[in-house]
Amino acid sequence: MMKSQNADLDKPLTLTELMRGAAAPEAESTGPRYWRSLSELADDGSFGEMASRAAARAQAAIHGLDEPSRRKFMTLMGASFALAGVAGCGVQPVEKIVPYVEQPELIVPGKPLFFATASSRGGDGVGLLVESHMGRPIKIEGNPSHPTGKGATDVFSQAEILSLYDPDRSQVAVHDGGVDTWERFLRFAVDLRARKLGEKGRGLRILTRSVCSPTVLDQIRRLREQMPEARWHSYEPVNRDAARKGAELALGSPMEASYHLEKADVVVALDADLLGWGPAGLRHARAFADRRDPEAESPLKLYAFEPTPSLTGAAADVRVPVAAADVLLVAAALAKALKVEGAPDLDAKRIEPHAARIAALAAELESKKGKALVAVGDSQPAEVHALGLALNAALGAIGEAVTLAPADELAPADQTASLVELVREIEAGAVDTVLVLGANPVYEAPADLKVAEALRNEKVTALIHLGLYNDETGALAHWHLPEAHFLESWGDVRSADGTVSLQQPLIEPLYQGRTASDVLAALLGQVGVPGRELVREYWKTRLPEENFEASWRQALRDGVVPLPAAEPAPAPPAPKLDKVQWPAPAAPADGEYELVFRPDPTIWDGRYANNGWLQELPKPLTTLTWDNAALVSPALARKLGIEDQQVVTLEFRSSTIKAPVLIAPGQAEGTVTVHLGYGRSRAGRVGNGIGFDAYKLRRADAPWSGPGLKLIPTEGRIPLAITQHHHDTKNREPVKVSTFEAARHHGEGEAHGHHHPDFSLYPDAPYKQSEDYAWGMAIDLNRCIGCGACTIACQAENNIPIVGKDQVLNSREMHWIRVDRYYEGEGAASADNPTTHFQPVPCMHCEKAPCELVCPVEATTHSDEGLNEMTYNRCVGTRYCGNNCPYKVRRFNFLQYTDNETPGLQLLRNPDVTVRMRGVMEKCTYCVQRINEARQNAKVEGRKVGGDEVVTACQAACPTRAIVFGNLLDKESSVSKLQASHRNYALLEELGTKPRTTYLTKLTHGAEAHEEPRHG
Amino acid sequence: MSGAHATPETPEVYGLMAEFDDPDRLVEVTRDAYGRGFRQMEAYTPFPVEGLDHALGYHRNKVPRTVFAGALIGGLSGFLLQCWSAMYYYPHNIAGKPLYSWPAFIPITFETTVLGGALSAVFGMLFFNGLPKLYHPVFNAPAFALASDDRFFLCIQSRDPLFDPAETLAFLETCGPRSVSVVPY
Amino acid sequence: MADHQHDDGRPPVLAPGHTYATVTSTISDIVLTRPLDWRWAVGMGIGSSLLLVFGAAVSMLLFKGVGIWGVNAPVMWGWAIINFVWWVGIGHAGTLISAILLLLKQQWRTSINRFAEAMTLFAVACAGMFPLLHMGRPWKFFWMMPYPSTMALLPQWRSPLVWDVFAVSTYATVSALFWYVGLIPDLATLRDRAKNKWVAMIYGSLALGWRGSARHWSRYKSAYMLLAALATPLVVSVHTVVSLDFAASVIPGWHATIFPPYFVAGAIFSGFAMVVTLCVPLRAWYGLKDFITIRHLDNMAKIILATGMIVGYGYAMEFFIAWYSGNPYEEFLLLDARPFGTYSNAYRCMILCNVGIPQLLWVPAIRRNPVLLWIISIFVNIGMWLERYVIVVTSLSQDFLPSSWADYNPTIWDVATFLGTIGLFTFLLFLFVRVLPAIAVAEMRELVHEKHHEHAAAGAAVAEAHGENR
Amino acid sequence: MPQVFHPSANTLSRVVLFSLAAGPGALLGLMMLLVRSPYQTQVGVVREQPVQFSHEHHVKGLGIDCRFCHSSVETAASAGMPPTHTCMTCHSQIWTGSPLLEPVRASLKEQKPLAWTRIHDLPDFVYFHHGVHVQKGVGCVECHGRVDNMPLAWREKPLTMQWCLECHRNPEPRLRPKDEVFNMEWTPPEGSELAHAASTATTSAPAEGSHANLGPHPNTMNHVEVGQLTNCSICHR
Repeated sequence: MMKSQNADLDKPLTLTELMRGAAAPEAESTGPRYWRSLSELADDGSFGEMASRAAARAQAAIHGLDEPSRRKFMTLMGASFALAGVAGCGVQPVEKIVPYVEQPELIVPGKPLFFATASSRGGDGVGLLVESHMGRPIKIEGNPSHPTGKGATDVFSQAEILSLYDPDRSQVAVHDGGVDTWERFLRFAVDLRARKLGEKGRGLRILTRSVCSPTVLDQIRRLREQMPEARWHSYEPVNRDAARKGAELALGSPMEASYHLEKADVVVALDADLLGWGPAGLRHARAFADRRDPEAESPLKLYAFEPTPSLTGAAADVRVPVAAADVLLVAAALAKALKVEGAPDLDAKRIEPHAARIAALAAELESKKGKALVAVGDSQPAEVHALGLALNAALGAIGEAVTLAPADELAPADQTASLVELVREIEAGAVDTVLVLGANPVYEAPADLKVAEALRNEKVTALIHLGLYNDETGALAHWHLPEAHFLESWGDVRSADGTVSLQQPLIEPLYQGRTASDVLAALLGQVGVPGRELVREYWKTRLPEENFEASWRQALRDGVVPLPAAEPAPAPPAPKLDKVQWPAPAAPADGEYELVFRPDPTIWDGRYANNGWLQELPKPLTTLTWDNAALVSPALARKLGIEDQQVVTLEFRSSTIKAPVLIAPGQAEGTVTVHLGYGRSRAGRVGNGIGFDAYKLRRADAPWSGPGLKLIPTEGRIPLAITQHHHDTKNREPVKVSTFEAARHHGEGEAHGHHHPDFSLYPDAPYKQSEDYAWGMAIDLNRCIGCGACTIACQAENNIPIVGKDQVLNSREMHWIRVDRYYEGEGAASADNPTTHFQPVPCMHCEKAPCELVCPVEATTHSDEGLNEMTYNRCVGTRYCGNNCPYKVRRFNFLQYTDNETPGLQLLRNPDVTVRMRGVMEKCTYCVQRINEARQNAKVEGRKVGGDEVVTACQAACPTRAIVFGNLLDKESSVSKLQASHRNYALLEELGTKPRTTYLTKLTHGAEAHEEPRHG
Repeated sequence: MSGAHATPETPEVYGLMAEFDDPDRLVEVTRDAYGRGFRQMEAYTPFPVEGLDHALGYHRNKVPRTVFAGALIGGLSGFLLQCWSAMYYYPHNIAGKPLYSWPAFIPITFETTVLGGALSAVFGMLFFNGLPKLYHPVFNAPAFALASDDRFFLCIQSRDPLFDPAETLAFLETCGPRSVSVVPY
Repeated sequence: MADHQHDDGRPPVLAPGHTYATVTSTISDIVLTRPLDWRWAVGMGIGSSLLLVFGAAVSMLLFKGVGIWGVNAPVMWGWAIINFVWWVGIGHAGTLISAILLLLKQQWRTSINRFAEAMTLFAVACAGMFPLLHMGRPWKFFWMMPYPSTMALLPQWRSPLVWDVFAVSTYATVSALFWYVGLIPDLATLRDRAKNKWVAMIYGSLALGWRGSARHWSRYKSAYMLLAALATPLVVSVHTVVSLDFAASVIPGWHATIFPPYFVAGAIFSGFAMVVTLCVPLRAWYGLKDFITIRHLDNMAKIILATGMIVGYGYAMEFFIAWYSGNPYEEFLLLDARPFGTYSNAYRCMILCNVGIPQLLWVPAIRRNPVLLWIISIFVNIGMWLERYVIVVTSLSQDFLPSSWADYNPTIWDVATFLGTIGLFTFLLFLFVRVLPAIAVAEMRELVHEKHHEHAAAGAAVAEAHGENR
Repeated sequence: MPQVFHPSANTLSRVVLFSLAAGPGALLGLMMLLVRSPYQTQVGVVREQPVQFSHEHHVKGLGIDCRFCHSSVETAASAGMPPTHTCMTCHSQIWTGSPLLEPVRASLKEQKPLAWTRIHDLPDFVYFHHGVHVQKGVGCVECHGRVDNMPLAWREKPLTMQWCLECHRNPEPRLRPKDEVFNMEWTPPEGSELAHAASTATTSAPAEGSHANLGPHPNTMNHVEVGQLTNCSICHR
């Protein structure tokens, strides 16, 4: 790249030249080489054309995005007779075969390769395996050898693959509003370095999000050594400040607690979304599910006190809605009951109604000492964390179920404070150069800091922004540099538990992206050192050099760096509460409510706003898509006479926004919840201008909640695209619930698990069925936590298009596996705090499938292995099958949903799955492409497919292993075992459809949260 | 009253056409003529007149058996097509139903039966009637246009062995027609 | 009409004083000599402009896909199927009148059958549009028919939709044949009466050279009778098959054994209503009051009343079975969702139009008052459309799993397509009355002939007339 | 009354009526023939190629094994097209000056791949796996014909679904011992079960054990599970 332009650096290159320049694959000594696409390899011009189109878009991205195409973008493109995908009629057009010039080792056309890498978010990381076809990464799986996910992934890691190919990603360096080149930035950087070395780095500020890359941390450290007066600030809108500060209060040093549910029998979540918050949620979810197993001798019991419904609350045996501010009171009450020394004596009036319950809980904790833990959420203030540590100490959990790790000494312990400091310094004119690496402070900083104004300060002569998108901050920057996606770059990730994984590129940067370490390297004088070298250099210093190459390759293969055993950390001091000042419990004025902020369940803090998959993924519990809303409790809605979709004005500390209301059963009465991440102005064509920007209400001193919210109803309405409109089961029992008690000694006249007689007049099958395979699936409702990872994994695996808000509003979403959510309980009380049940619903693959009977053209038939097959290319779209499916799992392409125009998205498609066109029915296929791949491998090796060999996409992604797929004829397969369980039942069994997908009864502790345990 | 193509020197006569204005009278005359041994004759009426065909000695109507045959063929082919394709041509497992799901084959079998019957009825009728026949000598007869209005005609054809221009004319005159005319080819 | 009272005190099927000639001229002159009148022009104008709307709607549909309609998941069938069933239903009266009443030797059918058959054809043409248009990939429609494809695949014979394809296409074919065979003698009449050579040639070639020979007549009559005999069960079968589209499914509110009879009754109900809707203005405008007499209206009103009662019985049975079966899904749908749910208004209007209003027909005076009868028939048409709306939409929008329930709303394109087919129907109908005899001339002559005989045999006539007209 | 029509109208009208009845049928028949004709199936159509490569010369003449160029045919879905490098392994030694090979040399020089024109092209929604077919003992010849007699490659078989099914319903006649798969001239040994199967290609019923003495039955020989071969999802996903 460098060499190609060294000739005349002054002449700015055209975008197409840039593209071609980047197209030359970087010489790699070891490991496979990476390409953007086959068409690039065979440069038959199509790539050049694609590149220039991309360039055109980049221009558009710079000078504001084109309004009309916004949002419709991914959805209604085609709408033409372009009989792509499933089409096929008339004489075939002539096709070209383009072989390699030099066949690269490893790559066999049609055979996927898997590479280990890792993603990071909020200072934590998940190990991943990425499936690559002919140099195109197309699917992300969890890395089984990585402790965080143990092979599972959350929705974000799944969706990263779409972000990689997102055509709205920043594609060109921009200097003062004009297109520029990386090379010229390098020259700028070299000058800057020279200047700053002279000034010892005075006036140089670096702003990042939470950094968990050892290499980058090391680079920053080295930079600080070279430029002592330079400062590093890091700010993450969803941060762990409170936890660290709490630890500082109680222990004297900012330590980060991590919880180990596998070691606890009783878990109390104080506004802690253990299962849904950050990568650690994956670990918690798995441990939780394993400890809830009916075979486990003492199933874990979960208590949740929280202001707004969360996955954790939904999974809890006892869930108590309390205002965010009252969580402190709950903690204090528990502490008092457990005789924690220094426990504050606070006025517990507001939690009076729950007193009995808390007392009982305290007693139970007392009895479970050593097997209990109290988890405090990052959204709670430092005092509660301090109290939480004290409680855990009292319960003897510290070092057992709760471990404390020292925070990185280099990184700011209080990120908010560090951002405030940065802003103050800029305002004081002490800063001339700000290097924003991968952060977007203009959008995501608390509103009262007025970061935008600060950055516009004329003293700041160089604002350099490196970002995946040319976003709100990029718009202000003097230099905007496109950032490389982690699937395009070398790097490393340290996850909270200390495991380190390497990031290796799956593909050449699509848009000349660079990484933060590339930029830092430039400032460190290592101009043009490839990313791979930067990472190796660092690890050469960390890993024993005698067998460095071996361990390096092992790290690349396994995705986990084999670190020499670290010396055990010194036991943390006992927590003390004397230094803590307890806030006076402020009685809420009437007409004023509590405002609570939450990261959005699907687009987090806004960084995924342009990811269509995540936008359309129904948010757990609300099933809302494409929007955020102000969540209010049913009681409050009744009181104010407001209803769903009605727009209200939220007034909080002198700033106001308008937001549509969504009534959330289980919300604390006086609390209103808003989700961060929406209302973006420069996210991209998908994410721009949808929802409202909750950051406008956020305050540096009230990052998560605060009293004094005024809520003024207006006449306006904003339609909210929710995917589930009816929440009660109408006494139909799709989800069967029993108790651990009942499950332990079932058989004593237990009703559940009994089966309807087979009343079909017809023989089982019209002709001989396979003697080798009968595929089936079992979904354990006792493990499902409703996170939605299955839905998005399925979307990624099966080329499922997204349809856009207007289509979802007409309930035309295309997800093959949906997560149904039912509320249980009688009367208004249930609405205020209902029991929540989740139920993933894929195709049932009925053996007497109603859909097959009515198809006029054999487009859906039954295989001799029990699959309900959907042959897209035979479908004429009468939609009769969709009508006749009792489970309503069939999805129809009412319009041309698949985007065949955008070149980037074509690279994303899974080549093993037909791309469906408009007018064709589709549905869950049990990932038949995976079955067939296993079958083919088995045949080539001359063996049979193993009972558990085939893993469906939803199964692979599921954090709790709730979904199990396999061969029912193999009695040893896990699915056979599960379906043999007494908890096994079929959905709508009485219809006699004989589903191959069955469910396992959900179990509870039968606590007061439920009325009498009910059976099938 | 002769077609342009009928050459005057050899005037060929198709037959003699008597015109009546009462159907019942026509029936009597026809019966009478049949009694006198005329066979090659035809009556023309604006609507089906009861008994007229018998009066002409026409009894064997082949249309019904044609229809029966047509319906039979239609039904059989429909049913067999379904069985063959569902059981042998490409046997599919459809909702676990037997390959030979005869109850499901009944509706289409019925439809094809009716279709076969209907088609054979119409085309059989046209075939036996020798239609379409846009040109026919009888159209040469004067006032024959009224055969589709309110007149009733009896035509004794020249190819009848008993046909004799003079006598036959005389006979027809005795039957009290409105008019008798010569129908040229 | 009260002045020409028949001997038995009931209005006659044919006003007295008509001869073969008058019958012939009155009817054929409408086609051959009568000048354009403004009412026809207006009707034709409306029809053809709606036809343009249809064109627009269909092109939009083909260009963008069925997504422009309101259909969604779970309500994957919407107006398209509703309209289909509605039109097919209307298409039943024609063949029924011609076939069944012919076999029953009902004289009064004579003057309305031609017209009713034409209506049938056009209604079926409109109906046929929808199954094609509602497909996701209409250009693949031929996969539903058996043909030797290189895919070695034939239709899936167990699917009611395939039965539909055969039933509707057979019905269309047979009705067309029946109609055309009936037309042949009248085309001959037009040929012979046409002043203009070209007109004569056109009608002549359509008449296939019909010359009214006695032998031809006898074959003709047996063919016609047999067609009627075949068409009779066909009529019943068509709507039975259509009803099986619903009855063969598992969806609550669809999966009901009562559907076939109740659909057929409904079809006849709506069919006769439409005949009345069209007859009343027609006889007024074209001076056909002598041929389409009060007697006809009266009899049709009686049939409407009777079939309406059957439909009402159907509704009642749905309730009863839902309760009696104890099937929770049926119970919820029929006893809760339909009468009180989202679509309760449609449901209640339906009951009013189909069961309530027709009760007025118990009153002879109303039956014999063309204007009132016409208004009632309009209500019945609306009611029957609503019936199909209720069946299709309510059942689908709330079936088994509450999680997947969703409401259905039509779009402007649904409406445009429906109006479009109404345009097509009107257009064809107005074309028909101008270019073809709207009443079977030959059969009317036969009727005149029979009437002469009745008068001849004076005393016997009364009794005979009773026998015939019952 | 004057005649409306000339006598010739009689014949004419019958012709018209007949063609109205028979015409559509004839048209359909024509289309049926058309979709089976080379125009649609491209059978026997020689396509223009960047290099005049002769299978006849390389396979029959030089006796090069299929797998030398189509290297992944035994294991992968795609048989694999030879990279330019493979051509040059020999052609850097022989015919180094031949103008015919200019594109190949150019490709290597400019690192710009050759773009061959596809001969055997299945629709995008059909998934075919070479490796499995080879493993089950389907000879190359069965689908590709006698490539060793093709100076320039053409399509030998129509590759229609019907054609695929003929074999998927009744594989025996097309199966052979695995080691004979790449043999172009192979014919079943006299009187063997294979020969028997091949002779009864028309009857779909697999021959029974009565022929046990005739050597292995083709299906059992290569463990072909015939039942699954007609599942839609075997080829369509």
